[in-house]
Amino acid sequence: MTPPMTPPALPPSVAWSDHLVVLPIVLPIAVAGAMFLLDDRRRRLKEALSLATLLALVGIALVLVGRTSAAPEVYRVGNWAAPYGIVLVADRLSAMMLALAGLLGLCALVFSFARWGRAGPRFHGLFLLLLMGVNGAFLTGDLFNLFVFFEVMLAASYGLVLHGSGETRIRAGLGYIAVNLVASLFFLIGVSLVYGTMGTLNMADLARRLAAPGAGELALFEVGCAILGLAFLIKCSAWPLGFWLPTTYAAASAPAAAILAILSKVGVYVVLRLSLLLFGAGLSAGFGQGAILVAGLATIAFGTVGILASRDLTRAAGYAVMISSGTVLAVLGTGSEAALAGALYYLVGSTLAAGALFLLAEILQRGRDPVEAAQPVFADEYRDPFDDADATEVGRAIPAGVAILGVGLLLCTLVLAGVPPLPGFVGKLAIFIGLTAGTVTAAGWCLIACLTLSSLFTLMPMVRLGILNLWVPNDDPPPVLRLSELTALSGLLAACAALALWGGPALAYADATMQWLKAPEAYIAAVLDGGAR
Amino acid sequence: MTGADLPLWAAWLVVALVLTGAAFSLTGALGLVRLKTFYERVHAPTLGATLGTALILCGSMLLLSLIEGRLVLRDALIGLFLTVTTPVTLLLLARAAAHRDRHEGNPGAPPKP
Amino acid sequence: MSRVLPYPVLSVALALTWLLLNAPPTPGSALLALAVGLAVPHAMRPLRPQSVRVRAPGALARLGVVVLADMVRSNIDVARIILGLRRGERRTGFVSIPLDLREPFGLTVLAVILTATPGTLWVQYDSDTGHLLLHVLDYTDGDEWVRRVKDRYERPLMEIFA
Amino acid sequence: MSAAAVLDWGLGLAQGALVLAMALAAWRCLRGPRAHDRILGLDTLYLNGMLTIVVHGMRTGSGLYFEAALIIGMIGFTATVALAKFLMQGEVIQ
Amino acid sequence: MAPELLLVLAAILPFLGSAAAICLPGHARNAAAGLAGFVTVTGLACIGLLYPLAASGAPVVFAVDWLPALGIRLVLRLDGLAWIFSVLVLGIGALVALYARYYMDAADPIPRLYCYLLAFVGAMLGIVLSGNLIQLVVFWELTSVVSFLLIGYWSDNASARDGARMALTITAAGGLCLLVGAVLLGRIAGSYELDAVLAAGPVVRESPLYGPALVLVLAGALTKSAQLPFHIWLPRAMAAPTPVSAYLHSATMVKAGIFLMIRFWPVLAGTESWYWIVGTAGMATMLVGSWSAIFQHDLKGLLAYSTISHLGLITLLLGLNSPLAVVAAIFHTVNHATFKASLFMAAGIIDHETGTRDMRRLSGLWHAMPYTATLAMVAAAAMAGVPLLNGFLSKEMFLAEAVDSTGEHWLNLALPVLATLASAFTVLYSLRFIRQTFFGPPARDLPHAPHEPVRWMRIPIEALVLVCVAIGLVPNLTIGPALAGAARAVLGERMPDYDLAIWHGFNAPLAMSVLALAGGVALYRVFGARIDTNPRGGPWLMHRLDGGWLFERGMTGLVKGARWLEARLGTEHLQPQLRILFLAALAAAAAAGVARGLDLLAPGRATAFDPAFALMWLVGAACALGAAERAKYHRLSAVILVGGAGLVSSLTFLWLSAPDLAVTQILVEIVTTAMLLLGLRWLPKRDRAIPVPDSERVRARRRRVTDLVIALAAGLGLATIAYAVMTRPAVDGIGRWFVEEAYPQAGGRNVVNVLLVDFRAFDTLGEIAVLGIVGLTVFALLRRFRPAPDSLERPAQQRRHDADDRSSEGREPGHTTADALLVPRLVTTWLFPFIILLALHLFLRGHDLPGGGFAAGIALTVAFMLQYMAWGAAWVEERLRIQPIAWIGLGLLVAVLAGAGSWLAGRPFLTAYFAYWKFPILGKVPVASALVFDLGIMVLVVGASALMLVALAHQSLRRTRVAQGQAEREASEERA
Amino acid sequence: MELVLSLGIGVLAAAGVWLMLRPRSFQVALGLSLLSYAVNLFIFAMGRLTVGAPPVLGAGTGIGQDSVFVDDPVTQALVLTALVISFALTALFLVVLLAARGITGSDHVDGREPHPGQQSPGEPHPGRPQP
Ligand code: NA
Ligand code: NA
Repeated sequence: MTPPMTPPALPPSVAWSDHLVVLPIVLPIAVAGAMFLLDDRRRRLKEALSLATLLALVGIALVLVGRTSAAPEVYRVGNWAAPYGIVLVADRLSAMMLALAGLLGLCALVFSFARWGRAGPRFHGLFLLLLMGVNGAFLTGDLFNLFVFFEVMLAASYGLVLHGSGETRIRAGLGYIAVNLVASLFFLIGVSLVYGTMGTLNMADLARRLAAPGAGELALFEVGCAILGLAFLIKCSAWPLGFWLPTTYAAASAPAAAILAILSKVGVYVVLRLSLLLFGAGLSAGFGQGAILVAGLATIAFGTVGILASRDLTRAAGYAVMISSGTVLAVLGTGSEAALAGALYYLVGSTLAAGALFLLAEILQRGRDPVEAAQPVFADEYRDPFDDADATEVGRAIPAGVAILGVGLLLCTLVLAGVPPLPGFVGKLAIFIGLTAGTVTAAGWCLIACLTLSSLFTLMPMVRLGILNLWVPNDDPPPVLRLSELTALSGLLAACAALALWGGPALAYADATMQWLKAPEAYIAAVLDGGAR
Repeated sequence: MTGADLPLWAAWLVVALVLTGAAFSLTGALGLVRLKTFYERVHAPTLGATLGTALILCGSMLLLSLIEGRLVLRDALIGLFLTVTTPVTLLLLARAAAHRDRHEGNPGAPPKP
Repeated sequence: MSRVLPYPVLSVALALTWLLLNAPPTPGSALLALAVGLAVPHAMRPLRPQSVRVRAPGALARLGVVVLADMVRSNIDVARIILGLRRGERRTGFVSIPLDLREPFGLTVLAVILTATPGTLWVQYDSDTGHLLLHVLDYTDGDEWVRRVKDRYERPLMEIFA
Repeated sequence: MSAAAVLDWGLGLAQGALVLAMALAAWRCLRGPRAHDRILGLDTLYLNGMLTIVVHGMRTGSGLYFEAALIIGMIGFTATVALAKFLMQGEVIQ
Repeated sequence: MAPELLLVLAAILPFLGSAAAICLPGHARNAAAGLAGFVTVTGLACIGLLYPLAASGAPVVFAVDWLPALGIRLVLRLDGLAWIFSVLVLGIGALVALYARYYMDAADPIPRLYCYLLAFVGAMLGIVLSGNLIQLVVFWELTSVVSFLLIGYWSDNASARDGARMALTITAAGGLCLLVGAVLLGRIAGSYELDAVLAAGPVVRESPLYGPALVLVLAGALTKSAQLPFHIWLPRAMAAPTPVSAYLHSATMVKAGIFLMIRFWPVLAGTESWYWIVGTAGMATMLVGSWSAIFQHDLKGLLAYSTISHLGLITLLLGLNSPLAVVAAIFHTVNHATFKASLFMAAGIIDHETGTRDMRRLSGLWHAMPYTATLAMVAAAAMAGVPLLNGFLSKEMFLAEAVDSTGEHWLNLALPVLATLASAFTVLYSLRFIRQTFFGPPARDLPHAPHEPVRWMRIPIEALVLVCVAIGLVPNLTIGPALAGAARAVLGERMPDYDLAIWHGFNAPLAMSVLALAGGVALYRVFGARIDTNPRGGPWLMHRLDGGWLFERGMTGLVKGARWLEARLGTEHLQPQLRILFLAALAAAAAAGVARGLDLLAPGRATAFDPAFALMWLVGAACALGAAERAKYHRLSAVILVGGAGLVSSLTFLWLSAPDLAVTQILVEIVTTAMLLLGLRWLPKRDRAIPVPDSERVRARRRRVTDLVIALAAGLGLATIAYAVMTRPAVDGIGRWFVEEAYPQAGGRNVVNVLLVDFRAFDTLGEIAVLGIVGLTVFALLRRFRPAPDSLERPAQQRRHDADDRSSEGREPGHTTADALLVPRLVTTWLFPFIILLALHLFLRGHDLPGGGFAAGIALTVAFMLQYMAWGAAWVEERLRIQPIAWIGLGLLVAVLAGAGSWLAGRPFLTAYFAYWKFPILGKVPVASALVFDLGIMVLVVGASALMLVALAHQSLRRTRVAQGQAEREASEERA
Repeated sequence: MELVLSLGIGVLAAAGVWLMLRPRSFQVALGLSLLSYAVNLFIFAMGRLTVGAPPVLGAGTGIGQDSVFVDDPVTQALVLTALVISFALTALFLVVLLAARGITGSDHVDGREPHPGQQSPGEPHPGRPQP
């Protein structure tokens, strides 16, 4: 197959509103850049800037969710058409993920206002750049560009994991970075092998080439995809590649851990996107599906074992993140379309809850935890290494703090364990209904059993840890909940509740997204033939 | 192929320059292997850094000038900067070696100046 | 003058280098060379380097020729030694040379000359005594080396950078 | 023998010689015995690598390789200076 | 009001009340109780008003869409069965609300209790009113959760916490099974609507999925209704405040399981499996429950086991697959709720007034509280099945069923005997309860002096006992119609004929009743005293089977097992993790290749072999292997050798037509080497002399062999793939297009640079973001860096230099260093402007020739680095003010603005502008927005790499300061 | 050439992987460097090999401009991006290992010595001086 030597004619000019697609990437990087020019002592200004950016990101994501319901939007960066240039593709799935990332980011940011934002220099810039990487990964339609955004996201996550410093963080960070560096190398090997055998980096182009018989070096291409897939599974923290996750997330500062909850979902997103786009049909149809199923089931199982074994809430939350990734992977591996819609819905709910749990855990374990926020730091000129200015703690202590924390913990537990009526339940229900819709396969039974057991074994340790943290009397002063922390927490939990309450529309959206993903021809046409916009 | 329309003498000249230069460099590297002590070995690479480089760069300048039909002198810059910078490494190395040898009381240790 | 052109020689050298790099010269590259010659030395100013005054350009040229000739000769000598073409016993050793030259720039040029010349190596210089420890590959006579360094290089250098 | 053939053979031979020089330098790097021997070996390796680049540029008749050579010539010594200084002072930057 | 609205009101009101209660201040007891009373009574009124409709046979239904994609609606559906259960829930709820007001201590946070209670009322109503399977599951789990909160209400109490956890674990586990069961039921029936499922009975029972569905639904029902062996949670739930026990653990929640079995009786019952599972469970539970109840010394414990036993009885009835038994089950459910709730309340009063619930300490309370005692005795008699009370009626029906049920199974044959036995046990513990508590001499040494409770506290008991008596005396006038309505809702066409009369003549059930009564009394006479002295070890025969202990052991074992598994299946150590990653990659690649029959050695294209290139790679390989070998003990050598390998790979780029790569690689190489050395200074020295234990030596060797194999396999694998791809013809990809269009479309001759700053500039934007982030992270980390104590000291070399200087005359410390650095300092200083020039050169020509912003930036960094190396950090920073973070920000901003500029021209982000502008003298000058973008790159690269280097370099300064601080501290300590 | 380069990649990768599996963090850092070289060369190799025909079009030098170029400049661009990123991440890893070493006192990758009874590596020990 010969690609066209000249790209399709480009529109003479682009409407202002079309730039919305690139904003989730450009906005954070621009604001971060501007912040680096400001002295780190101007905290209020930086907080305001970050808050405004995050609000804008959520707004943009919501607008995109609305706009992409009709058709995807393709944005040609540099005005070069696919497959030559890099294109951004906002479709239902990416818009949904953008909204999720934005919401989680917003809440984590608000949470950080209480104290974490000051535990190390340049927190806000790193935070925004992390979001830029995540958003880029969700939007890009180019495999290598995806690598770049992965690296942006990871580099920022390294920074955020280490944010606040301290022995535990650095020790965990070392392992986290080493593992993810290897994953990045795998990514590079895989992506270059794909390019070397297929001659393109554009995902849609790749799909189109795979549809034509006799394309490229199929065997070597699949070797590349296998290595690439491995890299993604490492990011998904699939068993046995994801041992880094619980340790790292437990060590990370709370807002960092909360926003990291989206990170492993980026891996899931990519696996979802690529396997449905490339391997739904065509020469390599069904490639890797069995592996994904096994990896997913094993991840659920291991995550469940881990959560049962957890000694503290942050670790439990880390394992919950694993279980949630494993669930989506396993559902993808079963190939059940109906269940996949449920899995998409579940992904959103469980990610929000895991994020909330990280925040909660930090408040509850504050003071008992060896991993504490270090003294705040402002003077970040490199010539003043010992200047650790201290600041008064801000925020109003809320009298009913403990009760609110209890409610929050309960809600998180319900979501993560899939107990009604929250989205964890609705998601699992949708998955069950999807899996049992036709003839129930052995994989389906297996997954149902796995998910049910994992629900139970999530509930038990969560209850144990909750009792330990909230009910068992101890001499520690009761945890103090600050207003910004409360706002962040209630934001996430309210989002969970809304997701359950408006489960109808949400599931309908997930269902439509699944339909859209299952029929990638429209996506391919939109990217390559300028079908949309 | 390079230099298809070059006069033969020029080709021979260029080759002679470059080969001689390369020979000096090779000799220098050989010295690095053959000479017995560190202080002797330090002298060897200078062969390549001075005459070897000079000859090769002359060859290069000649060839490029002939190909482009104008005077191409920029390769001289390489030689210039190399001449200035290589000694920095060597004398620091020698200084370090001298210090260590003296400290460890090795037989070939240099005397104090 | 000094505010616009803090180091005139440097400016000229930079402009020339630029032109060499971007040969053949065009009006554009000449303009850029001018700009580089004017602007870049200002980046040098904060380092506050000791300014250099070349007193005897003629001596500089003569020194250049001498060094070049010495370099070729010692290259050949050293090559012969390495390749084992030289008959007879060969001794290597250290020579201590009392230097009168104290000007840092002169000393640096001397160090570069000696080190760049195969067969001699600048090992250690003692600023308090002015003694230089030189390693010589082909050590025949210590005094001979002292004289050689002082006559052939140190004196012209003292003349140039006095 | 045409000019092109002369150049091709001659330059090829020169390049071979330079690579051989690199190999000898690398041998010193590996053999030691002391750290300063190895650093010296690396310095020689850089030098001969630079010359290899120049000759390669001549073989292909292209000026595109010049920058690479110039960079080694001008700032290639940074790495070996750092090594030497580490040896001498125990740290690269005090 | 429309009936649907009444229904909605009744269903929603408890939740609203719950939300309102939590907003009340902590001491608002009356308000909270009033609120609860209002809610329950209003709900009761609503449900009461709906009685005619519910009894009519056509259920009242209200539905809203919830999850249309899954075909799930929220449906409120009131039929006869739901009506009778709703009345129970709301009626007893109202009484408990009143009772709790007086029972609870003033210090307790009462509004929270009422909040939970009302939420529970709502959840329970939700279950009974559910017209949708999934909705039922939702409320089902809600009751588990709320009951958890209620049991754990006194959370300072360890047994409350444990009890709550156990209850939640068991009932929620059942609920999870129920969910799957409900999904399967819905799948078989084709709908989750209750009406549809109820209509699909035959289809369900025929389905191959019937078995799993049945087991899963029953798992939910049996756990909730505390059937053997899941009953263990119920006695421990008694740690809840007594009103809660009265309400949840006798009258309502445990009945949810019963309700479920009744609800789905028409669908699931009637099969062998139903009979065996439900019947056996019920029978066993009834016997074990009643047997265990006998041996309890705690009043609430006795009542709890009694509850278990009665639940077993009802379950057994439902298991018999007989319509009449269903009627009996519903009837007994109501009866049990009334007498058991009143008994719990009585027990609560006793506890409240005397301060103990231990029957061995209690005695003769009749004298102190005759009124309460009477009430309790009537209720206990009802429990024992004494005629003229409601318990008698339903027990007669039960015994009749036991006799009537025919079949060859041993269960059928044994049924009458076992039923009588269980009844006798019931009589025995009822008798013991009455006798031990109310009769005998007045107790002494009680915590409080007993007397009658306040009037309001007795009203609920009075009401309930009244119901017991009323039903017992005139069943047809009281419960008759409602029972019939409920039974009809379940049985429909199969409604049996029955008679609720007290007297049915002399028949087998009556004989069994009499036998049980007589037997119970006799047993008490014989064993009563011995039971009292039975140490706290559980019932005879069963004292080894302590469910709670087993459960705790199970939980501990589970967690221990999980930890064991976590350690086996995972690891926190980095090395095994990396090993797994590499192995997984090898396996994945091999599997993918083998699956497609990859032919690795297929002949293909080849580029002319050059021996010089091969020799060069010999060098490269030797360097790499040498580095691998020396990295452990000879780090400096390893750094040198890695440098050699890097040089070879950059020469390779050059050789193979990639000058840009070569330039970049060389520059990066230089900076990396410097950075590695900067880091090396802070690492501990390692030497072979470090002793290693022998055992470790063997293991280490084994590990090394494994690693060697993995490394070789990885190398071989990568080499093979690379070879396979390289020798295959190039695919017809997008690559050629760039070569052809770079100049015409993007105006750049260096295609690689054009790719970087134009075609794929977006990648580059990300790349510099990474660089900036890393710079900042490095900086942030090193700010807090504390050198390890053993590397705090100045390096030995410097100390020796200074010592030499001190010992020689005329020299000061530092002279040796200054002398040694004399030449390097001068050279590097004067090189500084030339490197800047080089950087400018690389930057400006990037678009057309090898170079570009990145290379320029690194070159500039090297210029700075050389100054730092020659002069030291302090000297440089006195002179040069570098603000790397600002440079990073500036670089990012410039790059982004260069990209966003195209918006003004109505083009997408990063659209490059390119043109030749004509100037006088200069002629045509190329103008490209890509250059601005490249400028951003350069600025950022300088900022980030300088930041990293400077941050690393600064550690030495910091070390000095730490050392100074230490010296000062020591000095001051010495002075002190 | 293909064979030579692929063997070279293989050796670099093997050495890199070996070092990455070592227990000392500095070894891992060096391994990372070597493995990055291998991967960069691998990416580069995916564009197939061309000797002496850089993808730089005409004009610049005026030297024999035939239209023979590297077939595929894309891999070169990819390598450049990867190169920069791996440079940055190697630096980061190095600093993290330094921080870990400083704060835990150990240079083991797990931040603690595997055999607590063993002599800590930082202590001076008798042995031959390091070359
Ligand atoms: Na944490
Ligand atoms: Na010399």
